[in-house]
Amino acid sequence: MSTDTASQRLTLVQAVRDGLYGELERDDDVLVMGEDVAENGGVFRATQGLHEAFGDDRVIDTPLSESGIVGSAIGMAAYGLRPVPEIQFMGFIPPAFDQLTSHAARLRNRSRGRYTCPMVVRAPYGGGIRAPELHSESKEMWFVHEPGLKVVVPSTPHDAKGLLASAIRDPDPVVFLEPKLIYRAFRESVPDERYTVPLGEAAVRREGADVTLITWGAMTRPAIEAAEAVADEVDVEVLDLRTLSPLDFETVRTSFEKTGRALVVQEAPRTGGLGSEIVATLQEESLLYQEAPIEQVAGFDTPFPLYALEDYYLPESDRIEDGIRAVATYEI
Amino acid sequence: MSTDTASQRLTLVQAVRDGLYGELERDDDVLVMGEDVAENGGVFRATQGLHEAFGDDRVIDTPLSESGIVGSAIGMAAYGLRPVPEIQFMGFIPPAFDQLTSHAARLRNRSRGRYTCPMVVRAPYGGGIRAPELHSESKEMWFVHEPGLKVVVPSTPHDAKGLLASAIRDPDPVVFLEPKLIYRAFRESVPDERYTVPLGEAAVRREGADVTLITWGAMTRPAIEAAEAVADEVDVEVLDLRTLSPLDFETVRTSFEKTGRALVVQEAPRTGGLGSEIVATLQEESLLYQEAPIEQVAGFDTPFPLYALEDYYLPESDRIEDGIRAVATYEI
Amino acid sequence: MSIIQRGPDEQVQVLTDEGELRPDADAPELSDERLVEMYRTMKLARHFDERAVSLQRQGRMGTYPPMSGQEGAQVASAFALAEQDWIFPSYREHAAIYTRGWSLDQTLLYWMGHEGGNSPPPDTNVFTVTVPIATQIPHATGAAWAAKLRDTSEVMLCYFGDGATSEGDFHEGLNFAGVFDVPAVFFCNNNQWAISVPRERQTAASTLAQKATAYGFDGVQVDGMDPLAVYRVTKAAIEKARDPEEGETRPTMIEAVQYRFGAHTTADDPSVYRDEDEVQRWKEKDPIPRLETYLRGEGVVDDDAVEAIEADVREEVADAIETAEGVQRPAPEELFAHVYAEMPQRLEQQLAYLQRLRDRHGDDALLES
Amino acid sequence: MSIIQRGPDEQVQVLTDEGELRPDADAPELSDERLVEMYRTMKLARHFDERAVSLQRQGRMGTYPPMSGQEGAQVASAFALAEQDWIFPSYREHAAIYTRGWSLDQTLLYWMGHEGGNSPPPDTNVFTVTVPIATQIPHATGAAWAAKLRDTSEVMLCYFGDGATSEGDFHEGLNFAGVFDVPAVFFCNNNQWAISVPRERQTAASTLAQKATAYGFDGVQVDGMDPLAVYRVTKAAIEKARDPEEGETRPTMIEAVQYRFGAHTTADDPSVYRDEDEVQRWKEKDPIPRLETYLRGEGVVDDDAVEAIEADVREEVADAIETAEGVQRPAPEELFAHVYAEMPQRLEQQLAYLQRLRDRHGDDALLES
Ligand SMILES: Cc1ncc(C[n+]2csc(CCOP(=O)(O)OP(=O)(O)O)c2C)c(N)n1
Ligand SMILES: Cc1ncc(C[n+]2csc(CCOP(=O)(O)OP(=O)(O)O)c2C)c(N)n1
Ligand SMILES: [Mg+2]
Ligand SMILES: [Mg+2]
Repeated sequence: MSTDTASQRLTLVQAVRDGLYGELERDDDVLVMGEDVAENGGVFRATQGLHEAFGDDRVIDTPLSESGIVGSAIGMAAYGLRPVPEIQFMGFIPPAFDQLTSHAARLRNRSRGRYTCPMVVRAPYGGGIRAPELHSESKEMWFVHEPGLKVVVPSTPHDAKGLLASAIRDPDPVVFLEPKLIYRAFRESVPDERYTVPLGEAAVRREGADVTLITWGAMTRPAIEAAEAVADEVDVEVLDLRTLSPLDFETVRTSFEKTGRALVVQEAPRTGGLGSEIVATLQEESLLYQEAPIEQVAGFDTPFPLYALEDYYLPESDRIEDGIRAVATYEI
Repeated sequence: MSTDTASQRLTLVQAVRDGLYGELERDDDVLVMGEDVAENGGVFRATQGLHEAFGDDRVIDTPLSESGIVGSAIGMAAYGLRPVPEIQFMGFIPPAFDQLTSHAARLRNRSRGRYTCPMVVRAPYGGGIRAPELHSESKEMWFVHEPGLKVVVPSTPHDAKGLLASAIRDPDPVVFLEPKLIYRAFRESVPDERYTVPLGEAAVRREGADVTLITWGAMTRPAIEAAEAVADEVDVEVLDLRTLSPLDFETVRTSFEKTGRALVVQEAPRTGGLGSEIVATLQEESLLYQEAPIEQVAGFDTPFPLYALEDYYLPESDRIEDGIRAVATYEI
Repeated sequence: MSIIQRGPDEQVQVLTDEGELRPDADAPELSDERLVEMYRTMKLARHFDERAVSLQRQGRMGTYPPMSGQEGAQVASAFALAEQDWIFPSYREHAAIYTRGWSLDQTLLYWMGHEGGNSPPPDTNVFTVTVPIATQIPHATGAAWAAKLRDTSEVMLCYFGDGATSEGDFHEGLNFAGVFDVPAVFFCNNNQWAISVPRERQTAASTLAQKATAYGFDGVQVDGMDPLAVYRVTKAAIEKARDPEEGETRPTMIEAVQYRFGAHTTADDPSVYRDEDEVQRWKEKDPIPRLETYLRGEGVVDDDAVEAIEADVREEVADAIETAEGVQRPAPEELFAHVYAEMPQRLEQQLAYLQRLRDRHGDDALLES
Repeated sequence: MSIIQRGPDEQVQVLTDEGELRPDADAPELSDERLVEMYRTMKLARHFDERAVSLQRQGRMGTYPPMSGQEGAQVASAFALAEQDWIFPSYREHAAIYTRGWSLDQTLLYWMGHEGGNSPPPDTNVFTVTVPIATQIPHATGAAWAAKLRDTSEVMLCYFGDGATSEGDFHEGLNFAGVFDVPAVFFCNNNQWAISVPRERQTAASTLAQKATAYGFDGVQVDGMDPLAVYRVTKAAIEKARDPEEGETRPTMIEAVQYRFGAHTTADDPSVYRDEDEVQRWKEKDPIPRLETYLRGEGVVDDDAVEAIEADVREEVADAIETAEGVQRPAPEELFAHVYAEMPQRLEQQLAYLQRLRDRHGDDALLES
């Protein structure tokens, strides 16, 4: 983070807004569309003030129609614009699932590069905010499993702005998932000026020698907390993936080959989650370095519960600490 | 397979039809619905003759409307019927994705058991039949990752009939994926009478001591072929999962703990596929038995191509043999 | 001609905005007792709504979607059903589901984050509360279709908002209803807003009722803040669905034109997107004083009766709150219950893991995150 | 009143079934040259179709969806476009995309399983062929919306079938078009069947054109086997989209009533679900002899001209087949090309793995499975 340019201490959701503002300003082809994004500024205020600043043609309230939103955004993107549709919650992406997987993901491939789909579908994602049903889902795997899509999840305000800018400038469709649990959880210094954080590069959030902890999004904070809490016993390296697809296996492997032990922490249901892909790849490519089973602290294979039980569902630092210890103390 | 009852040599698609016939006959609440399932008997003839036998109220042509089909089937199932909707190809399930994941999967949970969704969504699946775009997908992970759904893939005519009967009698929603590459590839003796093959139990298709090969659906045949081809060098145990969710980890683990080496063969794209879940689980639970990296022979992380290149996409026996040898000969 | 078969842009009214019987309208077919019950239920709903909003403000409940302004449409439509009929609610139909037997404390429990709140009590013919917009519409169609196949006399009434008419599931659900001529009534609570998006932004159609044309059945617009008009139109639609005359189609779409007085949910601030004048204009059509004026005019209620009802309603709501707040947080095992009829092994393992965590750390630690 | 604003259940016709100019119709606004071109294109389409079906039968091509009976609707609608306009085809619009500059050999290549066949040639304003039903409709709306935002004069014409009108994407795409008043024309090739499902089973609406009511814009039904009527209606719709009069809405839905003479695809056997009589009845409206009769009557073509066209068309199709069959199987690397603008590392690894496999086993072994 630069210190000699002007900056502000922003929350993650403010940084998203700032990123959108910057890209709308930079490129006339960029436009924001979705339910309640204009006058209302988005149900989480992620688009606040954008309608006022950029007007009806750039910041557009649409009908309540996710397939219509993503489908027409695909038409716009193919035409040459750079739409940034918002889906109000990840749990409401399914009506647009067909347009995302059958079209956005395939347009470049299908037309052998003649048509492309430079579009960013933004959606708040994850649990922990006492929300109603289907407002807490973490289903990044719907899109990680889909060739042709990129999937990005920021975990800090600074990254949120920079990754969003990269996503908007990317020539391919990006699903940009915003962990709403940390929309307002903390502030960070975010430069006023535009900048990008590259897609496809994981960040090492904490260096360590004993165990590699791999996570992303809202789980990054409790993961770092847990790493600090056990620091006396175990020296944990914490990786924040940031881009889930295409994934930076290089950084993950390098860390694992150093520590020989790894733990994945994710909010999504365990079975078929990204954690399992990472584990499968690590043991395949780096078995000789492996000193313990690679464990996962993950969501349960149940629907995300209503809020009375959500704290039992979500991995938190006790659970993560237990996981770290299990991995660190394992002896063959 | 029983030999003392009457039986016929049927193809897999005939066995599906036979299974549907039996369940329609057994239980008045069962009904078949979908695009072209009635007079036309289904585009693959999986419902041939059913309309004639059971009439307009039991075998129903619907409008071209996948969300309407699955959504109204959910209403029927909650009411107390047992609908068996067909989606014409797996690639056309996405329009019904929301109804499947937000509703079918959750109705029991949401209502604390007051409403249930005993429904079987059938769809032909997988590649290899020179079909147009989106007619060759293997996206079982959409549903394996979804708590509340069951996922079944038969690989033989006998199983197809018996698993389908179990799925229809199951109190929960089942996605029943039929590998169309082997719809007519071979015949097998199938009893005329009704029978069930239980959900949730993998089959050992070939016993072996050296390597565990885990597969399902259309890949089972080339996997067995490959196992036979290398039989002089390596003794391969071939497991056919049959039910992908909930998965029979018990059988997989038992075999792996015997052989210490494993290979997963799947048609779906590698990243985020079921193979990775199996590998992650095996190394987590049975690392001490592991003698080599667990490899995967999988589809590429690309859209399934049009047919001129599909044979390069699909795992076939050479590729599987290579995989077996790599796993078998690995030395730590 | 039936009340339903008028032009889809003529709005049915029985009461004037002031609550007089319109000169061109017949008196309602309801007994005085039922009219009072209807009135009482609407009063109850209004009071419940106020209390629920304040519970949320006090942190005693999660996000809540208020219904004030919409009680007339909800209650009167539910009153038009026969015993055996079913309703398919969205998330705002607290008064409709109450009318059909769902207790207030269960509704509170639901918004307090308990799954149990969405388990319709056994004797109520109410489907679960549906959160994803419009997705309950095909369910209602399917259930109605099943009832037809089983040759029962049940009719399914499905509620949804103006915003819902833009979703594909609205289209597919109504289209199936038309094709299979199922006994369903599609009741659109057009409250003018889908969160911040006005009705005009949802569709270029001049009425929502005219959308029924696309499905080959009747669409009718009714003053949704006139409970007697809503009752009459819904009743006619239900009867047609149950027992159509020669040449009639069973399904009907009703557009009940009304207004949401409050916020979309307690997380919403409507002052950002609409002005108070508009709200005030619609408040003049408030269904509660309107019905009260009518009932007073007919001598069915007087000051005493109204006061008694108010007291009674307060007590009922207070009791419900007490009951709901007395319910313990569900046991963590409930997370794993009802995912499948039979718990798969992997879930058993995960449940055991959670138990170990609880034993090791205690619930307080796990919950504080 | 514009030709479009008639009642949605009146069908526009210019030619009688026999190919005479209807007494109430004006002569077409097309030059003789263009009329002959239109006729030639329709003949070409018919011949192409026959050859394509036979290629499939001979195992020289994969599944193919024939269009015979529908050439008039396809060609005449595409003829009504201006240079800058775009079309959004489904999988059956071989003649429409040809009219807009897509070569026949590319179409063949596509059905021979080559991705390259779906890469619209640079100067054609044609979107990719879309397989999942109705999903191209929101794309057309979005592109039209983009054109409007960019203030160009482009109009987007979107094709789809009768079956497509039952999908949610039809609804959402048309609804957006109405709300944002975009320059799009929605052209429904109602060929009476969606594979084996008849038009009456798709919807209880008496016409498909009336579905436009739900979106607040015009719907019009045209005889889709009357190329001159199709031309006129499409032209009017395109012009309205480009340059609406005061009070007019830009979008239009056109229902072109027609018939598919052949099978749904080469994998389909229509005798299972429809009888030959029906086919014969519709063949009396065959657009090709109908236009030919008109052109002969007007003295625009004679036996010699028709023969010359037939010979010419045969040659063009034969050349296209030769060209397509001369194209080599794409290199296996093509699997990995164009998944992303830049190939991710994991794909590079998978490509390298495939290369190793090929080196080790040879292509023949890998392909024989
Ligand atoms: C599929 C889906 N998309 C978005 C949402 C978020 N959302 C909740 S309520 C609402 C507005 C609904 O408007 P309307 O249908 O008019 O019903 P009302 O809330 O006015 O009763 C939206 C967009 C949702 N619940 N489901
Ligand atoms: C979403 C989807 N569902 C099902 C199919 C399978 N399918 C291909 S063509 C077809 C019928 C289409 O009918 P219609 O829209 O009338 O067009 P037509 O084929 O008659 O031109 C069906 C069901 C598909 N391609 N896409
Ligand atoms: Mg509303
Ligand atoms: Mg058709």
